[in-house]
Amino acid sequence: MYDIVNGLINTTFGWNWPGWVIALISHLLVTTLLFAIAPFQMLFLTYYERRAIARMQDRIGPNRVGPAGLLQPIADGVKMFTKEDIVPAAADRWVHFLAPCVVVAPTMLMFAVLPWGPGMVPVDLNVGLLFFFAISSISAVGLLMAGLASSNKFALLGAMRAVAQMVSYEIPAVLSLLAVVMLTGTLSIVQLIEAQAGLFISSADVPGVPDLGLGWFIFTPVGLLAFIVFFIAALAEGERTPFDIPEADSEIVAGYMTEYSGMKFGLFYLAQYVLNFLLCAIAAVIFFGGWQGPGVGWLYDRAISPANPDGNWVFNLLAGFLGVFYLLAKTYAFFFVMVWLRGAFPRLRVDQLMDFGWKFLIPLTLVNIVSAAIWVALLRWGPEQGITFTQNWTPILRWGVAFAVTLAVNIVAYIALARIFAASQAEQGRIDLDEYRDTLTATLR
Amino acid sequence: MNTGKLAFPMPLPAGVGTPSAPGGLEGQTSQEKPVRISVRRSRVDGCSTKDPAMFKTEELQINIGPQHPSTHGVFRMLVTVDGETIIDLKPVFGYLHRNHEQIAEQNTYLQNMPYTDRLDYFNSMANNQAYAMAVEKLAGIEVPERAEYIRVLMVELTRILNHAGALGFLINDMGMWQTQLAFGMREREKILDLFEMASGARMMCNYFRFGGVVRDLPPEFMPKLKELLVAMPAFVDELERLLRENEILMQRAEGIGILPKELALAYSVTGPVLRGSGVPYDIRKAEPYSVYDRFDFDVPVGSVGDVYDRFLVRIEEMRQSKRIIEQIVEQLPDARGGHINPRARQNVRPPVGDAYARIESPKGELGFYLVSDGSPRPYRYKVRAPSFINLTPLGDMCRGYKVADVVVILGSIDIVMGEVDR
Amino acid sequence: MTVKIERGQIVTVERGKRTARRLPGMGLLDGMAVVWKHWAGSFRKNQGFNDIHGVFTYEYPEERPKLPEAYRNMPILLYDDETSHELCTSCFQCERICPPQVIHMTQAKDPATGKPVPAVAEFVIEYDACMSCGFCAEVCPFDAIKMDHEFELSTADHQKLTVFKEQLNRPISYYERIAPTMWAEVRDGAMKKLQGNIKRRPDVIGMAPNLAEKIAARRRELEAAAAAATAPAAPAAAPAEGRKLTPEEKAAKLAAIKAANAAKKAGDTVEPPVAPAGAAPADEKAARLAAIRAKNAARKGEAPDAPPVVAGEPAGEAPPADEKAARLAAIRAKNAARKAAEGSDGAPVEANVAATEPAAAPPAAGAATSAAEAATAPADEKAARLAAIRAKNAARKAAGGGSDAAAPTTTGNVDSGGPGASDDAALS
Amino acid sequence: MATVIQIIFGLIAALIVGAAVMVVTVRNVIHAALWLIACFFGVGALYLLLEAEFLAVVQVLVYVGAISILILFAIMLTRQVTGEGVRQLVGGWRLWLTAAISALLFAVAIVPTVISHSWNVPAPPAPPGTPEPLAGVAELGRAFVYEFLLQFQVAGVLLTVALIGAIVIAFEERARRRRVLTLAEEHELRKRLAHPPPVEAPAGEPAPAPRATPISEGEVQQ
Repeated sequence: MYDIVNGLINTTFGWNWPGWVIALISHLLVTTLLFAIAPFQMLFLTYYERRAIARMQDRIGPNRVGPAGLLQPIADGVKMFTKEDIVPAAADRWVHFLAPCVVVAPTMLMFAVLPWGPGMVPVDLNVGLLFFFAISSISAVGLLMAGLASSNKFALLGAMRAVAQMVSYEIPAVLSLLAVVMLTGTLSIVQLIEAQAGLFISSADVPGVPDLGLGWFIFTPVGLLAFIVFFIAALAEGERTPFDIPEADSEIVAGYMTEYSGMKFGLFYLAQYVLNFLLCAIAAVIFFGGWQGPGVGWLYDRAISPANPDGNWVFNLLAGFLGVFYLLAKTYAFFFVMVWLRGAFPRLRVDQLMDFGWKFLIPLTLVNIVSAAIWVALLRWGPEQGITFTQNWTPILRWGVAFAVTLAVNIVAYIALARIFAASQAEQGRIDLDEYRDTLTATLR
Repeated sequence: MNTGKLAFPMPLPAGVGTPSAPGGLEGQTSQEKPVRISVRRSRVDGCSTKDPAMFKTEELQINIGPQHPSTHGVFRMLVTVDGETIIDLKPVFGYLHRNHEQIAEQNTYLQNMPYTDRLDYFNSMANNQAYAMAVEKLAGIEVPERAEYIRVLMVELTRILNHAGALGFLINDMGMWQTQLAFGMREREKILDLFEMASGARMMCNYFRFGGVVRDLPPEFMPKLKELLVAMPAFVDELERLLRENEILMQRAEGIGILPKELALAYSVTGPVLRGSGVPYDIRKAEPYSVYDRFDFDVPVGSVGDVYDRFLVRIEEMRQSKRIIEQIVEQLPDARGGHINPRARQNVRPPVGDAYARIESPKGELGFYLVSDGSPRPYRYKVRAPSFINLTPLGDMCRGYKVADVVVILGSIDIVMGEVDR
Repeated sequence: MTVKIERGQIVTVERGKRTARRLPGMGLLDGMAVVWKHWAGSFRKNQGFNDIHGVFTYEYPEERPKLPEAYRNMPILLYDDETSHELCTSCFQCERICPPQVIHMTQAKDPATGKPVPAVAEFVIEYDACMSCGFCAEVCPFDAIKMDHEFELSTADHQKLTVFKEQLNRPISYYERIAPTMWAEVRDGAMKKLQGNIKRRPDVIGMAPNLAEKIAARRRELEAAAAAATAPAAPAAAPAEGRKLTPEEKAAKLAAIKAANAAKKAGDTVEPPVAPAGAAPADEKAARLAAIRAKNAARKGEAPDAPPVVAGEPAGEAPPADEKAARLAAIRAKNAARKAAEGSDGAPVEANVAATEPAAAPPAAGAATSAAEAATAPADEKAARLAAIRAKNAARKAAGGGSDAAAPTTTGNVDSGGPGASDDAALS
Repeated sequence: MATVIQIIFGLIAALIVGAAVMVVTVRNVIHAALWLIACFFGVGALYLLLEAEFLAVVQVLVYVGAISILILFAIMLTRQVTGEGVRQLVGGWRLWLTAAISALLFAVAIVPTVISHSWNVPAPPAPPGTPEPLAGVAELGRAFVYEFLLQFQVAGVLLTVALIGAIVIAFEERARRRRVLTLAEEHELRKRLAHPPPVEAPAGEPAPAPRATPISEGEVQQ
């Protein structure tokens, strides 16, 4: 955006404004754009979810407002705006007021590092991935504020559940991404995407494969397991079924949102759906190549870019459109999976959720990091790191061996850990009654 | 009156005696204080803090209900929790009390029939049957064979629709967003269409009369019923595939809300809850009323007595009901008599006396106790509502489990507040 | 565990996973497959009872469910299309059986004799408390009350849910359309009973009030019958009715003058005016006016003013100049009075329910319209009574004037007009 | 550009100081914790301003995302949250004395640094060829495993020990925790206590037999 604005102002008009003004203008423009996009994503996602889940339940879903019910979210939004904003008498007014803001702000900030297409990233932070998760963890504070300020037991329970869940599931999420970071050696999201060019084989590992934009990490065993773990963790972070415990309506009414109404409630809703969108998008970016796809690379090679300043802007446009299309298609596909899971699964209990995160997912990600290390060692390392036996292998052979080894490691680890986890779960409910015998005898007398 | 005596005509499994028998279980119900045990045990010596109050947690009282999404009506549970573990639970009900029994004593016998629909609004046909049977017993009215077949058909359809709904609500309480409920409702709607064809109403059927049913099945009923019988196994199989081996459901249901069979008998729960606890007690078998002795069907029982067992027992009961309906479809054309005893009158005036009739309603034993003083209105009218009786062990069943389990246990009991509060 | 018992067995349900073959998580995938199948199958309609896939939503306002014949929602009253006679005989069976006691009715009485007639004067059902049990339709020995298929009764006005006879009435053809076989079963018996009942119904009693032209036709028929009969030459002057249906005095005066002329031409003896006490005036002013007129007429000892004819009727239908006309005017006045009485009872409800009347029932015109009009005006009972008493007094005075002895016999009742009264007059 | 950065720095510094003041002056403990979070956030922003992106992100991740949550959780376990009626430990002149001592101690730490630092703002441009500052992730990692390996390992061991300690305490706490027996467990325990259980049913009860006579109508209506 900086380049465009700079080109427009300083080159086309010849005004020669200082750089910081242009930077400010371009950042403001991007921010405005994103702030406009985010609520519309939320509106569309609510409609999308309701339609999809209705189909799964042999229903039609909202179909009255507008063509095929498309304006239903607008109507809901109008309803939200016109509702009375109620603050409980016993509530901590300021904290109650600030909580939705604290929840929404981080989700908006997370847009800052999300690349939409080739060369279309608001900020290319070199620690973008970490930034994404660091910022997302802030919203936990907002949830806790909401729960504490509402002075409602259900809200408090919901907030505690939500925060415990978010904090616990951040660990498997980040650890699963660590495996991918090991594969690429960078924390920059843009570079992560660029590493996923190629054809089913990351072009970083086997040089010379044709660039069809299909070198996604999901096609490696490490990436596959990381994706599964990450998606599960994302479900928990985004409070989706089967991990929608913080707002389990059958148990604790609406969780931390119980005492909110009107647009404050709407903000929580907004934050949640935007967060879901972002989690889906980041899953698409990291494991499914983001905007990578057949044709984007070819188009972008002919476009104006830092590497190729003499390109044609038409290709910029085309590559941008195709890239955004790929990204959104993948994102909505993931969101569909989220909806699908919501339609198919009951929810876990809160202690089971914790057990699942800590006792199953985290060990699994640790194993996955080991297999990522194996992958890197087999593919990239040579005699200088002390790996000599792969010296004479062709890249394809190396790739094949690494694939086989990591696949075996991951499958064995998955089955073994699942068995152990199931056994521990079965064991957990059991208690040794004889320990209590004396106490009970005393109680009875 | 000898109705308090329960007969167990079926061989009981080892260790299960008559209701009040073994183990000195008398009075071992919720009156006693729950056993709370704290075992002080130091695993790492020197590490334990000496101050016991340091880790003392505070008990929290939560009102679940009466305005709560998953209390199945206006029902309140006063829950005392320690963290998320339930220490004590008190069911509070009466919010839906409508004075049913008193109203019934002001009405004539026939006028009460539509009121019984409103008891358990999911199973109006079953309620009708129990009441009609009680009045017929009291007034000595014969029911023609065909009418009996129609009645059994309706009640078995009711059982299927009740279980389809109950399982859907149970799964909904577990957090599966109404998917199974929507599937169950789809089947329920089909059955309700049949009810509407026969009786004119979907839920408040008011179909039974003393001496039969109000009108014969319309000609389009049987073809539709046969179509439904094609869909029914597919529905149940799909339900099993969707949920039976679902790991999350198993985690949520297995070992939760265990009601041991001795205690189940002591609490005098009935229906799928009792059978889920492993007691093969089914009035259709124990004391075959109507024409139930002419059908082959099995009695599914559970082995542990937890939510999962109740879930499975209900699935199996839907299969057995379908089996009964198939037999009815076969036998109905040969049944003698019309749809109603032509001599049965609208205004019954039974002789002085009393009668108790009970049926195996989808939720358990539904009984009507009537006392007649010779007038056209019942002198005393009493409903033995299965939802109400099955609710009594709720407090004890929930103790020691988590808050999230409460709604699941409540859902597995399958109550309808209209019947609990009456 | 399975134990054989009589006709069946006790089976212990099989818990847990059926096979150990599975990878962990396969149960979840199975469930997802089921949901996927439903999603994929949801782009078509549900095919029927044997189908468990496909959308099974009825898009309600556009797509109407096909209701079975036996469907019952709220009770309605039937009347015969040809004769427009209601089937109800007010036997009170439904009122008695109704569990929530929401049915109320009064029996019609013969205006001439005061004896009950097998017809219903007013019939009220409180739809808001009705529990749709269908007992009323079941017990009705004349198949007059049936259960409707109309279920869109929601209204913001609670009062609308107390429904009167005008709104309850449906033709038999309507019921035959919604429940052909159920009507075919009972048709013969019901029609036979109806024919029997019609014979016992004098005048237009028992005719559906919302069929104006039918009633008009019936009146004409009665008229003809009366003309054929050799009535004594003392036609009853119409009683001065205690109420007037239209506030427009012009029309009333016109009618009155016409009637008076007709009576003069007939040259009959003086008939004292009679005010029907039971008739509730629709309008205080009109009532007073009528009373004053009646008084004046009595004083004058001339023919009293004829009742103002129903506003809806064209002036051409005004009484012809002979004794027939006087009788007709009398009958009309009586009917109008009766109707006004009914109308004023149901005043708050009628007018608006009339608007919501489904198309099946022909729109009320003529008499019904006038009743509705009367109902829209605030019915002031006190004023009505006052007017009636005044009229009576006037009549007495007139009688005291030595004109005729018929005056004392005329009570406040509606049955003063007609040949009977004039016979009396002639005899005395 | 430099002016802008200085303005931003001023704002962030004001936020940090203001929030820190609020932390110690506010009565409500929860509010104090929330101000503390704001303070942490300001520090993170400061790091970002210094172009230490990784540090900034880690600050947010660890302090805002984890530590502050921990603090809030700890607060939830306390009874009095609002702080009304809580007597302050010291008051009056003693309070000022305490503040003075604290300030003095802080000055002892900060003053030598301030005096010895060469305040040449802005920093002189580094000559080309010098390595990047120690803010990059790769450099940080390399430094950890080459230069500061011992410290890194010690820190890791320390954290592991703390983790194990926490688990031990949690286990002990779980063992000590009041356990509410479920109905089934209680029943089982009672059965074991009453061992051997009385087998025979009280006299007068009908023995279970297949197909017992159902309660007849006459029996009911007697």
